[in-house]
Amino acid sequence: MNTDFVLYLAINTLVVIAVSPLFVSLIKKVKAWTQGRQGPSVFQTYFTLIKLLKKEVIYSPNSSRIMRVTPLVTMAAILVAALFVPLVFVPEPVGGMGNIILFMSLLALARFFMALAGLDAGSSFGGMGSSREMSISSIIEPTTIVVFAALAFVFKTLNIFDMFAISVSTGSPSLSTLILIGISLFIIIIVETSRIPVDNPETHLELTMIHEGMILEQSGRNLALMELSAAVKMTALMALLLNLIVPFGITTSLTLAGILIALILLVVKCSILTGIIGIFESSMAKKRFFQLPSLFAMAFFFSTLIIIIEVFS
Amino acid sequence: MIAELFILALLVLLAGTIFPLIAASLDRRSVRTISLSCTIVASILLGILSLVNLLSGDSVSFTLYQPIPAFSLSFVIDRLASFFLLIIAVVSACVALYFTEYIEHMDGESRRNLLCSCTSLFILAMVLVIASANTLAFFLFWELMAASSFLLVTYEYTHDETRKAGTFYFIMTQLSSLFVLLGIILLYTQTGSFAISPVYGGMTYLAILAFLALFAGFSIKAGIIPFHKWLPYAHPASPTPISALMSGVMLKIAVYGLVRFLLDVFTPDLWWGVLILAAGTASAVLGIIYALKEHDVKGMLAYSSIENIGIIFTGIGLSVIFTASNLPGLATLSLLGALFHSLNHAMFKSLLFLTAGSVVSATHTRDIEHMGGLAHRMPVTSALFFVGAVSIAALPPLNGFASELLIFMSFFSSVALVDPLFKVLLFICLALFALTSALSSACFVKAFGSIFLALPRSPESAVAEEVPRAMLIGPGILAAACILLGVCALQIFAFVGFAVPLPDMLLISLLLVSMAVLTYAVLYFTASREVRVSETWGCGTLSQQASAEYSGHGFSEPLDIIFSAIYRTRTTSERTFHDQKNCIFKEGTGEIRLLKVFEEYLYRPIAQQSMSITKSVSRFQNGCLDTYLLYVFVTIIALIIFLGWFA
Amino acid sequence: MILIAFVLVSVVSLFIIAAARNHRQMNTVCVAQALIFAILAAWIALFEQVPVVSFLVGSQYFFIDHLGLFEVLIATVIFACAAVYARGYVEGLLESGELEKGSLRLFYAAWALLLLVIVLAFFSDNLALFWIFAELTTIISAMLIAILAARENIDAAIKYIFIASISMLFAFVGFIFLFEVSRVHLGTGTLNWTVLMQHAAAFSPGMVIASFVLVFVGFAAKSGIFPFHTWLPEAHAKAPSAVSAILSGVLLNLGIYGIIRMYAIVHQTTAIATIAPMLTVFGILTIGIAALSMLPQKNLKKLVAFSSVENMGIMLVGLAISTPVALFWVLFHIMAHAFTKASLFFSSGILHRQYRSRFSSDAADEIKDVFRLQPLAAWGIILGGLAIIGMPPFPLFFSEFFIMLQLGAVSLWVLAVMLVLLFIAAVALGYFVLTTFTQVSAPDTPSDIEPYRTPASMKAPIIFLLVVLLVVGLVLPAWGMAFLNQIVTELKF
Amino acid sequence: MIDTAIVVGIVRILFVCIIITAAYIISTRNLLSVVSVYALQSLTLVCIALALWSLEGSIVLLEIAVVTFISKVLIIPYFIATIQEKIRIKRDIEFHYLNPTTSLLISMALMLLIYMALARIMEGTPARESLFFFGAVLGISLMLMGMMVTFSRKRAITKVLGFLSMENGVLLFGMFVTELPFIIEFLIIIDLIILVILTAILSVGIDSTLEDYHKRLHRFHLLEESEEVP
Repeated sequence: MNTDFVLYLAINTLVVIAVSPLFVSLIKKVKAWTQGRQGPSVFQTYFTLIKLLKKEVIYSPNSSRIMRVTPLVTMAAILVAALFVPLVFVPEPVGGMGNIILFMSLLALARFFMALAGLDAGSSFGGMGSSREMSISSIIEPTTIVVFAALAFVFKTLNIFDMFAISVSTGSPSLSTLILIGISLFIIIIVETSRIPVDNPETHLELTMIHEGMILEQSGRNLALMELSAAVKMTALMALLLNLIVPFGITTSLTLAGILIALILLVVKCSILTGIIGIFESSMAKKRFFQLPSLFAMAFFFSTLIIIIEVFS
Repeated sequence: MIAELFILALLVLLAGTIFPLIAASLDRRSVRTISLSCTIVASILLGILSLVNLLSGDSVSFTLYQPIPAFSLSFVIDRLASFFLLIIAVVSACVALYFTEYIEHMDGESRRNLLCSCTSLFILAMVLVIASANTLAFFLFWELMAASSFLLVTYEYTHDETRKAGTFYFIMTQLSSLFVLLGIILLYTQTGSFAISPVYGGMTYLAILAFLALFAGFSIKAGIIPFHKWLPYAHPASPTPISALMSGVMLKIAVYGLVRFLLDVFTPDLWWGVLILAAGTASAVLGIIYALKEHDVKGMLAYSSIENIGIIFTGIGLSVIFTASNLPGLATLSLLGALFHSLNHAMFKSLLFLTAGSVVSATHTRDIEHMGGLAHRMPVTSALFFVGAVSIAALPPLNGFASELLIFMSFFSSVALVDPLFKVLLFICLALFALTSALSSACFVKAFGSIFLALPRSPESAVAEEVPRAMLIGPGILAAACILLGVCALQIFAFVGFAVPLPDMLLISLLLVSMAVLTYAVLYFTASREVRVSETWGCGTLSQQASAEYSGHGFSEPLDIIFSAIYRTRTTSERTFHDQKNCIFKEGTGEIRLLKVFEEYLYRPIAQQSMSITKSVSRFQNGCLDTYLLYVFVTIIALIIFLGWFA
Repeated sequence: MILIAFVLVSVVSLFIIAAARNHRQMNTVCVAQALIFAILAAWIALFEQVPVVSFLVGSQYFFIDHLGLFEVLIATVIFACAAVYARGYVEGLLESGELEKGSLRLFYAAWALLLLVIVLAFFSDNLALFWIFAELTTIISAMLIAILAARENIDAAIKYIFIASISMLFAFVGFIFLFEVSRVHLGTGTLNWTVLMQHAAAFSPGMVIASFVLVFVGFAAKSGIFPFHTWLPEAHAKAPSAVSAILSGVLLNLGIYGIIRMYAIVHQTTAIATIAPMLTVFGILTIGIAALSMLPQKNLKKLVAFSSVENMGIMLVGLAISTPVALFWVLFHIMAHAFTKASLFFSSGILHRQYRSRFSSDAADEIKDVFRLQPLAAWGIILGGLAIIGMPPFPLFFSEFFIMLQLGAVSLWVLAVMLVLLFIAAVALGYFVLTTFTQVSAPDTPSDIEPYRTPASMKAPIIFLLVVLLVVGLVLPAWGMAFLNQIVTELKF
Repeated sequence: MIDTAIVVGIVRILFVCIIITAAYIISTRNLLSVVSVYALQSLTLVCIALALWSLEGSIVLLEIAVVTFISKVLIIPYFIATIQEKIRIKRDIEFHYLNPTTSLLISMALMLLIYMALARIMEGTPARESLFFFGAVLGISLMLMGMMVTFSRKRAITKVLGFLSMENGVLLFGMFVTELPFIIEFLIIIDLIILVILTAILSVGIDSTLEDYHKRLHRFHLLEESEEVP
C-alpha cells in the first residue's frame, strides 16, 4: 500500500462526505422548481444533519443491539463502498479494491443491517419497510449484475478503477453501448436510492414509504448517519455512471490542480445528473408496488440488450 | 504417518460406535459423553492429518484389507480427499461438542445411546467414503452412510412427521444408491476394474451413461431439484445436530463424489457442464424461493441447503464447461469456488442449524412465527446465528461472500468463451445466480428478524433462556471459522498455493473497521451523546403488541406475490347466504393453500401410479388353488410351445 | 459310510422322540440331531477327501461333493438354530392351544425325518433318487405346515403339495428325457450326475433343452420361481415360524440346488444359448412379481416370504449369466440368503407370538409399541431387513453387487430392470417397517397388550445368525471363498 | 412268445383305452365312478406293462406291473373310496375355468401340440423312431389331461384323482424307458402313495368342516392321545 493510495482513501472519503448532501438538496430544489415552488436552500441537508447531530437518541425498549450498531455499520459499509468509486482521482487498484461485485455486496451489507434495524423495534412500519426494501433489492439484483457483467464485458475488467482508467485514457466504447449502459445504470440509481417511481423519499405516508419506513425508528445522530449514508451512496452511484460515460476531468495522477479541477467538474456533472433525476422524478408518479417488477423487467431488458449487442457484434 | 493417523481416527470412531452399543441399556450421561468424546478426538485427529496433507499436497494410499481379489479395502488420501476430510472433521467436532449437551435434553432415555453410536458410525462412514480408493469401497461405505443416516433421521420415530420424513428419506436414499450402483457397474463394464482412474478410449455411450447415472445418484443425495424433496422433510424431523451433520457434511459427500468422478474418471463434454450448470442454477433459485416461504426454521434451512448445493453445482458446472472449452485456468477458478463454497456452506449451515436447534430447544417450537425477541433472552446464540446469517447471505466480509465471489468471477470471465450463444446462456444463469444471492439475503433478514428481533410472539419465547455453554462453544468455533475463512480468504488460498483473483478481504475488513471507528470517533466528539430508552412513535398505536408486528409471513408476502407463478396456491372457499339469490352473506370459510408443486405434480403421481400397478399385480395372488394351478398349466403349455419352436 | 452315520443318528432320534415324554426332551433330541449332523458335515469338509463317491456299492446312488456339502452345512446350521428356536416357540404354541399336544410327537418326528431326507437329497448322486427325496421333503414339510390344525394352514399345505408335486411330476419326465439322452450316447442309460457331467458335452442339445425345461418346471416350483411361486407366500406365512425358517432357508435352496445341478450339465452343451435367456426371463419376472407384491404388503410374514421369492429370482438371474464369477456369487447368495431369511423369520415369529390376536392371515398386522415390547425382534427385523435389501456390510450386498456387475456385461437392460425391481423391494421393506414399527399407544393410555416374555431360546438364534452374517460380510473368510471356488470348479464352469 | 404285431396292436388299443379313461375323468361329475375309472386306467397300465414285458422280456416291467396293480388298482382306489364315503360327497358339480366339453377339445389340441413339439425336438435323434417317442407323447398328454382335472374341479378329492391320473402318465412314459432301475420306480411309487394319502387326509380337512376334520383324524388314529374336541 503506497502513499498515493492512502491519500486516495483520505481524499475520496472527504470529498464524498463533503459533496453528497449537496446533491440531495439539489434534487429537492429541482423538484420544487418544477412544481413552481422556491424550495429549500441547496445547503438544507447540511443544516438538517447538523441539527440531528445535536439531538438525543431514542431507542425503543424492544430494540436490541442491532439497532445500536446499524448506523455505524451502514455508514462504514457505504463509505468503504464509496472508496470503490474514485470521484476525482483514479489510483492503481490495491488488494482488489474496486471490485465491482464487492462494491455491490457492500451496499447489500448496509441494506441487510438497515432491514434488520427496521424489524428490530417491532413496529409494523419498520417491518413493512424492510420487507419491501428486501423484495425490491432482490428483484433488481439480476439487472444490476447483468449491467455489471456488461461493464465487465465492455471494459474487459472487473475493477471499477481499471474501468475508469480505460475510459479516461482510451475513451468509451461505442455510443449505442454507452446509451444502454447509461439507461440501465440510471434505473439502478433510481432503485438503489429509493426515488420515484420506486419509492417516495419525501413522504412518511404509510402506504408508500419503503426506505423511510425502515429508518423510521432512527433518531438523533443515528438518523444523521443514515441520511448521510444514503446521500453518500447516491453520490457514489452517480459518480460510477458519470465517470464511465463522461469521464473527462477525472485525473489519474495525484496533483493538487488536477484534483481541484476534477472536483469542480464532478460537482458540475453531478449537478446536471441530479437535475435530470429531479425532472425525471417530477414527471413520474410513484408506481404501485407490485407494478415495479415490470419496470425492473425493462431495466433487465436493456442490460441484456447490451450483452447481446456486444456478444453478436 | 498419515495412514497411521487415519487408521487411528477410524479406530477411535469405531470405539465411539461400539461402546454405547455395549452399554445400550445404561441410561447414563457418561456413556454418551464418552462416545461423543471419541468422535471429537477422532475429528481432531482427522483435522490434523487432513491439514497436514492439504498443505503438503501428497497423495497417500494404502490398503487396509483385501478379502477377495476383486475387492480391496484401499484408501487414497490426496488433496481433494483431505479437503473434504477437513470439512467432516471441523463440522463433526463442533457438532459432537454441541451434542454432548443437547442430547441430555432429548427424549428417549437409553435410546439416546444408540443415537450416539449411530452418529459415530455415520461420521465413520462419511470419512471412509471420502477416502475410498476404488468404486466398490466407495459404494459400500456410501450405503453404510445411507443406512446410518436413515436410522438417525428416524430417531423420533413415533411422530407422524418423522415417519413421513423417514419414508421420503429412505426412498430417495435408495434411489440415489441405485443410480450410483448403476454408474459403478457401467464404469466397470467399460473399464473392467473398480479403480477410480481415467476412462480411456474416449467417452463411449457406456461412459456417458455411467456419468448420467452417477450424476443422478449424487444429485439425489445432494438434494438437487427435482430430487430435493427429502431434504425439507428429513431435516426438520431429525435431531438438530444430525440435521447439521447431514446438511453440513453429508450433502458435501455427494459433491465430493461428483467432483471426484469428474476429475479422475471422465473426460467431460461441454453438454455435461451445461447439464450440471442448469441443475445447479435451477436448484439455487427454486431452493431459495421455497426457503423464503417456509416458516419452519429447520425447513427453511433445509431449503437453503438446496440453494447452496445449487450454487456449488453451478460452480462445478462452470468448471466442466471451462474444462471442455480448454480453459484450464478458469476451470480451476470455478472449481475452487465450488469447493470453497462447500467448505463455507458446511461451516455456516452447521452453525445455523446448531443455533436454530438451541432456539428450538429453548422455545419448543420450530415455527418462526412463534418466536421473536430472543436477542434479549439468548444474546450469545443470537450473535452466533447472526454471523451465520451474514455468511449465508453472501455479505462481505464473511466466508459466504468469498466463495460466491469466486463463482461470480468465473461467470464474469466467461467472456473468454467462444460461442456467443453460450455466453448468453451463461449470462442468464448469472442473472439467476445474482437473484439467488439477493433472495438469500432477504430470506435471512426475515429469519433473523422473526426469530430474534422485536417482541416475543409466544409465551415460550418470552421465557426462553440461554442454552448451556457446550451448546455455545460448538457453534462458536464454527462462527469463528466463518469469519476467519471470509476475512482471510485470499491469504488462505495463497497459503495453500492457489493464486486466486479475490480482493483482499483483510484489507476491506480493516477499512470497514477503521471507517466505523472513525465515524464513531467523529460522532463522539461532535454529536450529542444523550441516549434515552423509551416508547417510540408507533404511528398512532398506543403501546406495541406482539400481534401487530410484521411477521415472517408478512415479510415474505411481497416476494410471494412477485413469484406467484412459482408458488402455486390453491384458493378454496365456501360461502353460505341468508337468501336464495346469494346476496346476503351469512358465513363462510376460505383457505389459501400453498401447492407443493413437485410433490403434487411429480412425486405423488408416481407414487399413485406405482401403487396401482402393485395393486393389480397383487391380484395375481388371489388365494385360489385352481387359479394357481392354471398358471402352472398355462406356463407348461407355453414352455412346450417354446420347446417345439425355439429349441 | 458316513451316510450310514447320518441315517443311524436319525433313526435313534426318531426312537427317542417316540419314547419321549415331554416337549423338552423331543426338542433336545432335534437340537442334538442337527448339531451332530452339522459336526459330521464339518468333519467331512475338514478331513475327508471330497468328493466322496463310495456309497451303496455298485450303483453309486450317493456321493458327496462340495456343492452338496455346502448345502448340507447350511441346512444343518439352520436346522440347529430352528430347533433351538422351536424350544420356546412350540412351547408357546402349546400354551395357546394352536398346536395340540397330540400332534407334538408327529411334529418332532417329521422334523427329524425332514432333516435326514434333506441331507440324503443333497448327497444323492442319482438324479431320480434326488427327485424322490425332494418329493419327500414336500410331503414332510407340508405336514409341518398343516400341523397347526387351522383351516388356513391346511389350505396352505394343500396348495403347497399340489403345486409342488404336480410340477415335480414334470421334472421326473424331464429326468426320463435325460435318461434317454444318456442312453443314446452311452449305450446304457444313467441318471448319475457324475457320469452325466463327464459326458454332457456330447449330448444332443434338443433333448437336453427339453429335459432341462421340464426339470426346471419341477424345481422352479420347489424354489418358488414365478409363476410357480404362488404357494410360497401362503405356506411360509402360515407355517409356524420355526418351520418357515426351514422352508425359506433350506427347502428353497433344494429347488435352486436341483436347477444348478441340471444347469451344470446343460452348461456344457450348446443348449445353453437357449436356456440362459429363458432363465433370465423367469428370474426377472420372479423378482418383478415379488417386488411388486411386496410393496402393498401389510403382513409381515408374507412380506418376508415374498422377499424369498425375490431372492430366488436373483439367484436364477445370476445363474443365467453362466460365468464362473456369477456362479460363485450365486452360491454365496444362497448361503447369505438362507441365514438372513431364517433370522427374519425368527424375529417375525417373536412378533407373531406377541401380537398373536392381532395378526390375521390376510389383513394388516397390528403392531404397536414394538420397541418397548419386543426390542430384540424389532431390531432383528430392522437389521435383517437391511441385510436382505443388500446393505453393506451384510454379505448379501456382495453377492447382489457382483451378480449385477456380471449382469452388466451381459445386458444393460436387464440390469436396469433388475436394479429398479430391487429398489422397489427395498422400498417395500422399508415402508413396512416405517409404517408398522412406529406405531405407539398414546403415552397416557395404558397399553392393552400383555408383553410376551420371549424365552432366551428364541432370542439366541437371531443374535447368532446376525452375528454370523456380520462376520461373514466383514471378513469374507478366505477358506470359505476357496470352498466356493472348489464348487465352481466341480460344476465345470 | 406272442407275435409282436399282435402285441403292438394290443398296446395301441390299450393306449386308446387310457385316453378314453382320461377323457372320462375329465368330464364326469360322478365322484364314485371317477374312482373306478381311475382304477380301470391303472389296470390298463398294468396291461400295457405286461404287453411290453411280453415284447421285450424285461423283468422290470413285470415287477412294475405287479407293484402298480397292488398300489394303484387296489390300495389307492379303495382308500379314496373309503374317504369319499366318510365325507359323503358324491358329486363334484362345479367346474372352474373349463367345462367338460371345452376340456375335451383342449385336450385334443394339446395332444396335437405335444406331438408336434416333441417331433421337432427329437428330429434326427434315434429316439424319434422308437416307442419312446410314442410313450412321451401319450404320457405327457395324459399328464396334462390330469392336470386339467386338478384345476377345473373344486373338490380337493377330485384334484387328488387328477393328480393320480397325471402320475399314471408319468408311469406310462416311464415304462418305455425300461432300463430305469426298478428300485427307483419302486421308491417313486412308495413316495406317491404317501403323497396321495397325505393329500387325501388334508383334502378331508378342506372339504369338510374343521370339527369333522378333527374327529376324522382321530378315527384314522393319526392323532395319538385323542382328546375330546368340542
